[in-house]
Amino acid sequence: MTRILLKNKLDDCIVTWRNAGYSVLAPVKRNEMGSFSEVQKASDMSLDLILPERTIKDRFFPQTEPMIRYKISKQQIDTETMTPPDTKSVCFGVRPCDAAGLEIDDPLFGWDYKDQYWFKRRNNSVIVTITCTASDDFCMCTSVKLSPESTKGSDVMLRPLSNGNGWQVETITERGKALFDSVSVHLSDEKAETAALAQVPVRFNVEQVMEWLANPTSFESQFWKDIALRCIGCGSCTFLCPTCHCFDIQDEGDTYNGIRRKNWDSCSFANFTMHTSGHNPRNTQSTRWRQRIMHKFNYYRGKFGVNSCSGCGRCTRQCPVDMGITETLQAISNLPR
Amino acid sequence: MGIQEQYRSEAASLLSSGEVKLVIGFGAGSTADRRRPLFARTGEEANRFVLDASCIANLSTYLLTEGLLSDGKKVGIFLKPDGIRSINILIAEAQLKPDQVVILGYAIENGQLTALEGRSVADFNGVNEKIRSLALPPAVQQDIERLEAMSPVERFQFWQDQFSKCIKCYACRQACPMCYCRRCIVDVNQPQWVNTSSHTLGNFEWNIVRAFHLAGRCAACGACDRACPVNIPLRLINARMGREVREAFDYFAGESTDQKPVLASFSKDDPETFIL
Amino acid sequence: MSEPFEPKIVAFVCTYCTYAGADLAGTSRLKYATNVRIVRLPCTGRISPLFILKALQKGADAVLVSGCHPGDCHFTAGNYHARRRWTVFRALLSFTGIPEERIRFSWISAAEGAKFAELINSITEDTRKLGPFTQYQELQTIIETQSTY
Amino acid sequence: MIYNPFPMRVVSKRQEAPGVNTLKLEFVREEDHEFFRQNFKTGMFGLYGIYGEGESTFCVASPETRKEYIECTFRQSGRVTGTLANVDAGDIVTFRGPYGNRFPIEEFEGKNLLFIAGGIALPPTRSVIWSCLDQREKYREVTIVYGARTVADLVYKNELDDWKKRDDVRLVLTVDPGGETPDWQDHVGFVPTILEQAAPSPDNTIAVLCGPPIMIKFTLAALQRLGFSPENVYTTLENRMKCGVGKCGRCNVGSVYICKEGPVFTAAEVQAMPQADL
Repeated sequence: MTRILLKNKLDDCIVTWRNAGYSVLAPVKRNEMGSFSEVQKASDMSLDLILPERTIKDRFFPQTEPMIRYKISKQQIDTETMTPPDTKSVCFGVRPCDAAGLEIDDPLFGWDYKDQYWFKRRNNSVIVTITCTASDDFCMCTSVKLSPESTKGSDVMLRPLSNGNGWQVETITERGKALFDSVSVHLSDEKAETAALAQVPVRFNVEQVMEWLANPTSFESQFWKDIALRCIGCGSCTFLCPTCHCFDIQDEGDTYNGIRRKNWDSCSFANFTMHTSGHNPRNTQSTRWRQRIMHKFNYYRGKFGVNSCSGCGRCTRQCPVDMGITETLQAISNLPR
Repeated sequence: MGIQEQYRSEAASLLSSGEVKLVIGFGAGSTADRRRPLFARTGEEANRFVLDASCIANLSTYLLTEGLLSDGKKVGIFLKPDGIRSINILIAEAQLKPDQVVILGYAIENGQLTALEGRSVADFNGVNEKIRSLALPPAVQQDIERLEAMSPVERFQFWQDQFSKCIKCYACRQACPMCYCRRCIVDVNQPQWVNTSSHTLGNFEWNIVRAFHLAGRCAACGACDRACPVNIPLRLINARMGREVREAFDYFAGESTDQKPVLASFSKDDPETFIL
Repeated sequence: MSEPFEPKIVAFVCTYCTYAGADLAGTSRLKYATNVRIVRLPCTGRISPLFILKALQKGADAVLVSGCHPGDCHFTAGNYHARRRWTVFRALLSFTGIPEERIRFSWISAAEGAKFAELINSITEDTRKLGPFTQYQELQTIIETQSTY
Repeated sequence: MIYNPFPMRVVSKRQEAPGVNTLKLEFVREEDHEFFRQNFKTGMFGLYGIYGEGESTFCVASPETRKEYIECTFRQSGRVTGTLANVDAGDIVTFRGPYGNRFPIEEFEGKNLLFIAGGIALPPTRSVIWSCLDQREKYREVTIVYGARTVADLVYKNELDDWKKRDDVRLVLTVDPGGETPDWQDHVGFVPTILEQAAPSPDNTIAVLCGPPIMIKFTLAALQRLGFSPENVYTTLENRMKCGVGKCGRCNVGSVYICKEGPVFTAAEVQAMPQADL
């Protein structure tokens, strides 16, 4: 039995979910930027975006997260632990690459010490993914062994109907099933065809890349210096990446009151690894770019058995100098061997 | 011979004669309408240069790459008039030696490319008047006027909405030829003047501080605006500052290499109508 | 009933002229509004725009920046440099929506105690009419809730 | 929450050398202390902090045989260490840890021990030294080679005197040429040179080596000439850290996370890392 969610029933679903205590998040284009924001009704959503500029990761690992509030008085320091709110949320209209990014980051936030900020939100959310029927020149999910219909990280998969009226509902996890059972009265059973998936070409051979990266001599290769020449060292690729997870911890406030925060940080920044002594293990842009690629396609795999890239292509799409993972990995696959 | 072929062969001969060690230009990008910076070290590589109306980036930001010019050798670079302005400012601020730069100048007007006369920085001192006459794009002008017509409360709200998008990736800073400080004010932590967190307050501080540091130094190339991954209209704020120094001090950043930086100089009869 | 609004005003002053002027106002027993908090600096040239921003963030409803008259600077030209910077910074703040009436500039010499007292009174009055500068101050409060989803 | 530190009370502060201080800290809460007692092993590190300034990473300088207090020794150089250096007894600071791996000192039992340290790197070595000296009977000969730039820069001066007086410890002290004072009785010369002169036997010996990168490089070569195999040489690495628990992504050397898989490595492991990333 295939269930169908018609677009004109989406408002009813949103109301039901909201009444059940969920906040509904969806891609919203506002002030020329697409990001996952809370919506009240279907018309708030911008579901026709290939990808919003910002990823769903932002809602689980925010750019700045208050952790501890402290008050310092003469003889005493009072602290208060700040935790994410208990709200449950439905993340609606996530793309398969963004959803996969969440699952890719789970082991990192969970190995040994569990990052409660991440997992509290993960446990309170249901990811409703919509398969891609359109792609652009930067999409590369197929190159990293995912696809416009991969279910990795999703609780529910929606497939757009070819008539454009709605989606076919495919529940993947118990959590997703429960969410859509709660709106079953708004779903219909009619037979309908799903639209054709986006055709995303394979842009590089990831096995070849991984093999090259695993070779110890590659670390010192001239390749890194050449490819990173034009990198200007901003953090836009890392901050817009659905899997990048590096952060900084900063105390912010005045002498007596303040908040300790967890802020995004980027391996592209020179200060990221700078020691107080002035020694910097990664002191050039090429070493920093190498770290990013190695981390994603070698180190991360070694630790968690998966590449830290879900193929969304934002790194290239938003890069001020038209760099990105695709080009670097293409160049690696084209290296003479 | 088109300008692309002309500059390819000129870059090739500069490289093969050893006059320059490197030419910074444009190559094909990842899509048909994208151009990416290309660094050529040999005459052969120079054949990959592309020059057309899509080459709008200001490449002068690469000239201050750490260590690039420390060997005293020359570098060739493709520049539009706004890039030449940037170079003039950098020279005026003693960040660049004029004799280390060979300019392959071009202008884009209505989608048509023209080559600019002259190769050395000094050659372009003669086109000051031309640079001075560069007007703001009408769209930018209109947006600024629209903002100025608002009440302060509305304007504050406008910028609050815009700055709340900022993620502090510092793409604006990194793309900007004028942001060459080895240690930016946000990286200074004793004391921490600018909050590093990218909440709206921290973003407000950062963007105001950057705009202030660029006042009278901005070449209006639009690199920050194009680099911004979340589309904050930074061009408006920088263009407004450019207008201010022009109106208040008749100062046009980058019109020559021997200008005194506007905020590092003064005149005894500067306007002071607002001072009580 | 809530308390009537009492504006907070932060004055960044140079030690050679305006601070001495404020001192004179005190020793001359001139009465002026108690809303002002004076921050003394070596010269107006030392007054970074960041000071003004921080003051507004931390709850100031208006800021006064004041120093020696042109030509009287203890360091010869500090106030000329400052004047240019203020012109630009004022335009910048105005363009980002921080009302010009909240940032005031003046020249007050060591002999102008009366001018200092009058100015503080008038700024206090003006700011009282403008009301608290909540728009900027609110940013300080929303940072605690921002991103707590 | 995993990023919440333990509050610690400063018991005492001792200046070791110009700009180098040792803090002795006690736990404010018993449950934190119990956690520390159960988990701390020599070689581990922690994040020491002060609210309003941040956190900074250095080793626990006290041995695993003495868990009543935490001692830490650090050079005053940045925002956090600058503030920590100015605390007084009774002040509250914070500690997060212990994190990382350890020196496998049970495996050292029945062997000769050679400790080599340079400058401010004595604190991590000291933790191992005392862990072993407190159970002296389990180990055979103990040699300590310690050098600093100048006599003033030697840290733990009172403990150096203790070790000197003990007849079950051989202490070799040295300062760099030019760093000696007129009444300096010990060696003058760089650590690798002095080490080779002292010529400890590599037979059945474990070496523990801590110091600045340049010293490590030359001392490893000296050890190799003396016949030590890299598997029997232990050292510690350090990198900038923010989380200490393998998440913030900055402390890795190649694929190795210093905070999780380190900070203690054998020389053989260090040699296998990409050297350019160190």
